[in-house]
Amino acid sequence: MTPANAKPHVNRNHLLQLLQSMIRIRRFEEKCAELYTLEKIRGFLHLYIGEEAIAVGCNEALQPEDALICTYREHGHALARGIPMAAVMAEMYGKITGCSHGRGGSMHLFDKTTRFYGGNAIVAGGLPLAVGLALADKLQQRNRVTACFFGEGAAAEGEFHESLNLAALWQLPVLFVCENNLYAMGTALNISESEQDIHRKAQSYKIDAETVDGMNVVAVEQAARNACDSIRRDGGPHFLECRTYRFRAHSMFDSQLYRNKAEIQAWQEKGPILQLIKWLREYQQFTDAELETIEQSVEEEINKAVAAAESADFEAITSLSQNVYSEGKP
Amino acid sequence: MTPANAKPHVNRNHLLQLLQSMIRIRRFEEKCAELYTLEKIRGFLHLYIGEEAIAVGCNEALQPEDALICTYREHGHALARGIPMAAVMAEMYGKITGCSHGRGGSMHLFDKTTRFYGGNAIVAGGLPLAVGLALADKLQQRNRVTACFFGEGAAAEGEFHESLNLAALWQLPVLFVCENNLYAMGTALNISESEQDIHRKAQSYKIDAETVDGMNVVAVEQAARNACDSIRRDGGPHFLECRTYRFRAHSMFDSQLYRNKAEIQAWQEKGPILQLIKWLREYQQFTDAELETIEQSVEEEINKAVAAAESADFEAITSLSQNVYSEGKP
Amino acid sequence: MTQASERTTMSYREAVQEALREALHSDPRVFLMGEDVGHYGGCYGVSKGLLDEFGEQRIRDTPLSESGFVGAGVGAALGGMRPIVEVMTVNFSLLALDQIVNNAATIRHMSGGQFSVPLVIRMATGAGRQLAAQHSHSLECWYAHVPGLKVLAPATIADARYMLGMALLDPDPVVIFEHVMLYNLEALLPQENERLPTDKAALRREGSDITLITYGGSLPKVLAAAEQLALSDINAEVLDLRCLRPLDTTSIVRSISKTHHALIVDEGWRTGSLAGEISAIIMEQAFWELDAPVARVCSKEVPIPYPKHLEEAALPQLDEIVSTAKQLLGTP
Amino acid sequence: MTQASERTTMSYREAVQEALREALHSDPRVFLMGEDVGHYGGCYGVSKGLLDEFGEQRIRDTPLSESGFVGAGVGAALGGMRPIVEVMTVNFSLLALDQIVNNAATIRHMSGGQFSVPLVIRMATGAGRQLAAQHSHSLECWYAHVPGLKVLAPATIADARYMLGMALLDPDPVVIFEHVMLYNLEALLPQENERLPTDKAALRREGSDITLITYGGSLPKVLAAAEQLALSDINAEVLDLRCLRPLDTTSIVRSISKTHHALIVDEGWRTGSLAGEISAIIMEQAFWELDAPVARVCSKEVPIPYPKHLEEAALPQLDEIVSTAKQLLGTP
Ligand SMILES: Cc1ncc(C[n+]2csc(CCOP(=O)(O)OP(=O)(O)O)c2C)c(N)n1
Ligand SMILES: Cc1ncc(C[n+]2csc(CCOP(=O)(O)OP(=O)(O)O)c2C)c(N)n1
Ligand SMILES: [Mg+2]
Ligand SMILES: [Mg+2]
Repeated sequence: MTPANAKPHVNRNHLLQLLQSMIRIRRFEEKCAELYTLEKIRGFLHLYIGEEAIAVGCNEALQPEDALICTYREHGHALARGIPMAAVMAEMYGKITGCSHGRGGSMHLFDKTTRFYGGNAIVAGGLPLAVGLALADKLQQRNRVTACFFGEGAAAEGEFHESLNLAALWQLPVLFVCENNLYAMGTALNISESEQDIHRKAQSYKIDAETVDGMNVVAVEQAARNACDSIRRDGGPHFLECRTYRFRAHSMFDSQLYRNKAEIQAWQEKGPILQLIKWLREYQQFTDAELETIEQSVEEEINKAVAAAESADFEAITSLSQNVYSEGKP
Repeated sequence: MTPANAKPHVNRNHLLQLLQSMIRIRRFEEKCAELYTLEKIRGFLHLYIGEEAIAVGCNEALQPEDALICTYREHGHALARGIPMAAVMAEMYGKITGCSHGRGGSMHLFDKTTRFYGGNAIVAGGLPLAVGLALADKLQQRNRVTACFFGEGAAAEGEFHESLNLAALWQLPVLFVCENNLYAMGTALNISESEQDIHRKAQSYKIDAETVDGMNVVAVEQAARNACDSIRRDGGPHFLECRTYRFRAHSMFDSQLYRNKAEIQAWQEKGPILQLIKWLREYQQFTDAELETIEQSVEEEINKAVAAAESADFEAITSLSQNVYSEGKP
Repeated sequence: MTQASERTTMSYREAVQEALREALHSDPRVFLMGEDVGHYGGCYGVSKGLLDEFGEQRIRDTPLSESGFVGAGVGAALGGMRPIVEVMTVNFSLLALDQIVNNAATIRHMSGGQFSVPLVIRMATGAGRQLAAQHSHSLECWYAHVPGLKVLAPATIADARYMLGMALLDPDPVVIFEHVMLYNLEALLPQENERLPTDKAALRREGSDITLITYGGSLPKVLAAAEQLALSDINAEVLDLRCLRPLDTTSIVRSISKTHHALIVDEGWRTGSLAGEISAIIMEQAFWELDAPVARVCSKEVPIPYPKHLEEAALPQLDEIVSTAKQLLGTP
Repeated sequence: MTQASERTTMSYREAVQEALREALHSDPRVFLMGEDVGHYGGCYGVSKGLLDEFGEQRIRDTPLSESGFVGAGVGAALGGMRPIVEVMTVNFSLLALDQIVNNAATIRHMSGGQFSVPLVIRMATGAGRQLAAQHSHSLECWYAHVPGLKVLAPATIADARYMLGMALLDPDPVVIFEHVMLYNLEALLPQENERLPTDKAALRREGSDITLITYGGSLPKVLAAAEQLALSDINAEVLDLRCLRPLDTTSIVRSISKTHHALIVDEGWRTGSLAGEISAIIMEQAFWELDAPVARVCSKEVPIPYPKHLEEAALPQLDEIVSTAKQLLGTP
């Protein structure tokens, strides 16, 4: 990429685009929550609400040929990456038009065209995959980045340790993005880690690592651009710890006994969308009309996606045994 | 323990005792190698030769009520801890008089009376056990230390990461002793770790950690005493990285393609037994006669152990199914 | 708090909680450790309230470190405690298998009987909640394969309530599987003195025409199938294995010697399923009693898909159980 | 370097090495990764010399991180490579099961067929070298249970030489088990054009009285048993499964329809063994062909003890195979 990309795009249009992207994710997931109560969406549903700045900011630094590995909390990443909303929504419905043809559901969004290697529902299970994708690029002399998103809870897993060591030891082009929202389900960071500064853990593998305000989309974009530049330049991995917060329950089954309303409230006031809107109003004469236009276009897209998902077909039961092995046998 | 124990015992008798203890281990294992070629001992045989100062030095800091967890390279620890040599040798033979009643062999020496929780043949597999033993002590308000020995190769395993975090997070009385002999089988440290300063890795969990010259038994004893004192005083874990070297092959099947004679030679000259003898000769008028006495008493003990093992019985085949479940059902 | 002495209706979830509470009250060496067992209240709500009742030392939230805290459970058992380690689900237990197979199951043996590992490991298992391919495993058969382990599958309120306490008395490691579809099951709790020993299978329904053998989450489906078969004048006997290791082969053989027909229902994938082992045991011990080959209804050989209709198609269902039983009996 | 074209005698170890060398020469996307595959030359000497021949990029020593590098193999396969990941032994593969079961085996399915994982995992398996309870597992049956995986057990020089190449052509993950007792086996290598497809069982000995079914490290024992039975005028057929998933049930049924008697020999622990699955399959597909119940000779239900006499007693042995076969045939 050109050094030009390195400087932050704080021009108005770019900011509006970031805002729209975040609102689009937020409203999409609010709709999903609604559809869940209507039992249109089933299984586990993990909402990203409050953390949108991370997926949106990081996405700005990624090229089409780059790869992504995410967790079960990946709707935002899928939408930011450019998987059509209709395909994502259809996947939530388990319809054949879904981005995983309905087999995966909310936790397993996949898309070959955008090199989206999934929603992985095993905590830290995606990190070794990211190491391997980056190894494949290195062995084939391709200058591509593999972005790997995971929560702070994953940092306690052995697979985190093994993956960071491999990426650093072999100098692989992985962008590790830790979405530190302070809780792993109901387990607060301070009762799960002796070292709660996650980026310090990354540094102990000799990986360049820093923290960034995960509620500030511009800061995230800047950090991600710098990280990707250095990865593309030097090959080795980079680690971003994004400090953020989950506004909603862990999943739809969580009664949130482990935290209080005040804490949630306080974080909501720092919300990434709220923050950016405030800033735009203050410095960029951002008008309610403009916001309205964004909200409307997002709403239209969501309604279309829902309508499409509703009218799409379920895969035939007769094809149950498909997609276990490839057709083309050796 | 009394602060008195904190100062090194550099008095002559103590040093002679350390020397005897190391020579005892060395000669025992030399005999084992011999017996292996005679096919009296089978399976895997991992010799500790060159690393004796660590087991011997650390043992000085341990109390009878403390616990030990070791690897498949644990003959030295078993002997230093006080498991009768005859019982260890019989175990190498797979005889019923062995310290594991013949079921375990070289890699699985166990002894209840000395709280020796085994030789574990899974690299890093013993670390979680040590955490659990220490947790049991903490929950039962017992002021005991669990010493956990492992090689530097184990530091790459996820179980290392998970165990160190748990020990630090819960402030458990574990003495982690990394026997860094620079190789994991044929894999040199520099091709297995991005951070090759193992004690630094330990520090990243906020565990007090230091390196010590693993070839200097006095230095090891001092470091172990300080570590155990702090553990008994403050409860939390401590980490010792002992820099050492394996003089022999990894096991009896290793053709050592991965290192050269010169390197081995250089380390042998720093050997723990050689070093101590030199020092004793220089500053303590240590005589050849004294050395001879040590060698003789050790030889006698070994001969007795071998004779006993030779004449001992094998377990009856009819009892094969024993020791899988306890007799006393609920 | 419910007294085991008075007859009450409770859910499977409440029964497990009662068992935990009783264990924690009756033995100071007992503690519960696992992911989100404390502040969250247990991923399936089983341990809700226990943290307040027993405190952080005995209701211990762990980091996401399955191998680490399961191994710590083994160590704590060696150290004289009676740990109950909860692995949130069997899916994540794959990360702890080394500690379970190479340590928990072998230390007694490797030490020549010097050390025992009085550890209880609980885990949720099974599919049915549309959790897709990584969160729907049924791997009881893997655990039932390992010498040194005992494996229990409580399928009733009574077993959910009483098996844990009996497992804690066992000096050897016991793995308890709680099927996710059973937690909301409600029933009358029998008196404690009516409880069965852990290692015996239970006849859940007497019958004469065919033996339906199952365990865990499939029991309700099988009982329903038996009722449906009754409508076609087929009198099915239902045998709940309860203990998957060691297997109560005596009860299996006894029942088949009566019915001469057997159908095994198992949510595991067919190939290499526990159902296969049961069939082989019948082959070896009751071959001449059989009037027809033993049949199996298992999960299809596919990772569990997310959509409801495909998940249902992948798992054993009432209709397939009924039709297979009828086929087996040659009564269409 | 041996040419596959000329007929030569080679050891199983050399055959695997030849297969690796050929694969590395013929496809630049192929690389070998695992613990001590490079500088050490492979824990069983299989890859000795390959590091000098192909360099550190393609013969890649890994840290002790089974889950990490097996998962990296899955990722590299997704990224267009053709990785051969060596897990030193099946005993350590327990640490990598999450990556194998939850990623390698499921990604094609979860992605609706968009992604495939052309990964080959090799591991040594089995007992017989007095390595005791943690180093003597035979867990092929666990892998054979998992949809999405293919499982191979080369038991001959030819299969050791040719199966790897065929596995690398497979777009799906293939697990190859090499039994530790086979590495020193020597035999004449058949021509490449005589090689069998990976997914078919092979008749290693034609017979008419009984079918002895086995795989992997037990094949030599079973062939020896067949010869011994011949001395008692029992003409045993020996079927080598070769592919443990998917199982070649056609060949199993065909043979039993001829001999009407079957004995399965499997080094796995009896309960939940692959032998149990085979017996169940025969029950379902060839029950009416059987003149006697199918029998199994498996390992005893005990962690493998260190001493030679106890290890031998724990594993399937010639005598037990012979006597069980005779019993089964009612010829003492
Ligand atoms: C290996 C594993 N253990 C446990 C779980 C159950 N689980 C799902 S999400 C989760 C919390 C993860 O927290 P974190 O990594 O911080 O991600 P977040 O949900 O906060 O985004 C847990 C325990 C799992 N999916 N995988
Ligand atoms: C989990 C696991 N992986 C691989 C092995 C095979 N293995 C046995 S010892 C060893 C090297 C360990 O090196 P290190 O930890 O440094 O201890 P050392 O042998 O040098 O004392 C390996 C790879 C094993 N026993 N366990
Ligand atoms: Mg979190
Ligand atoms: Mg080492």
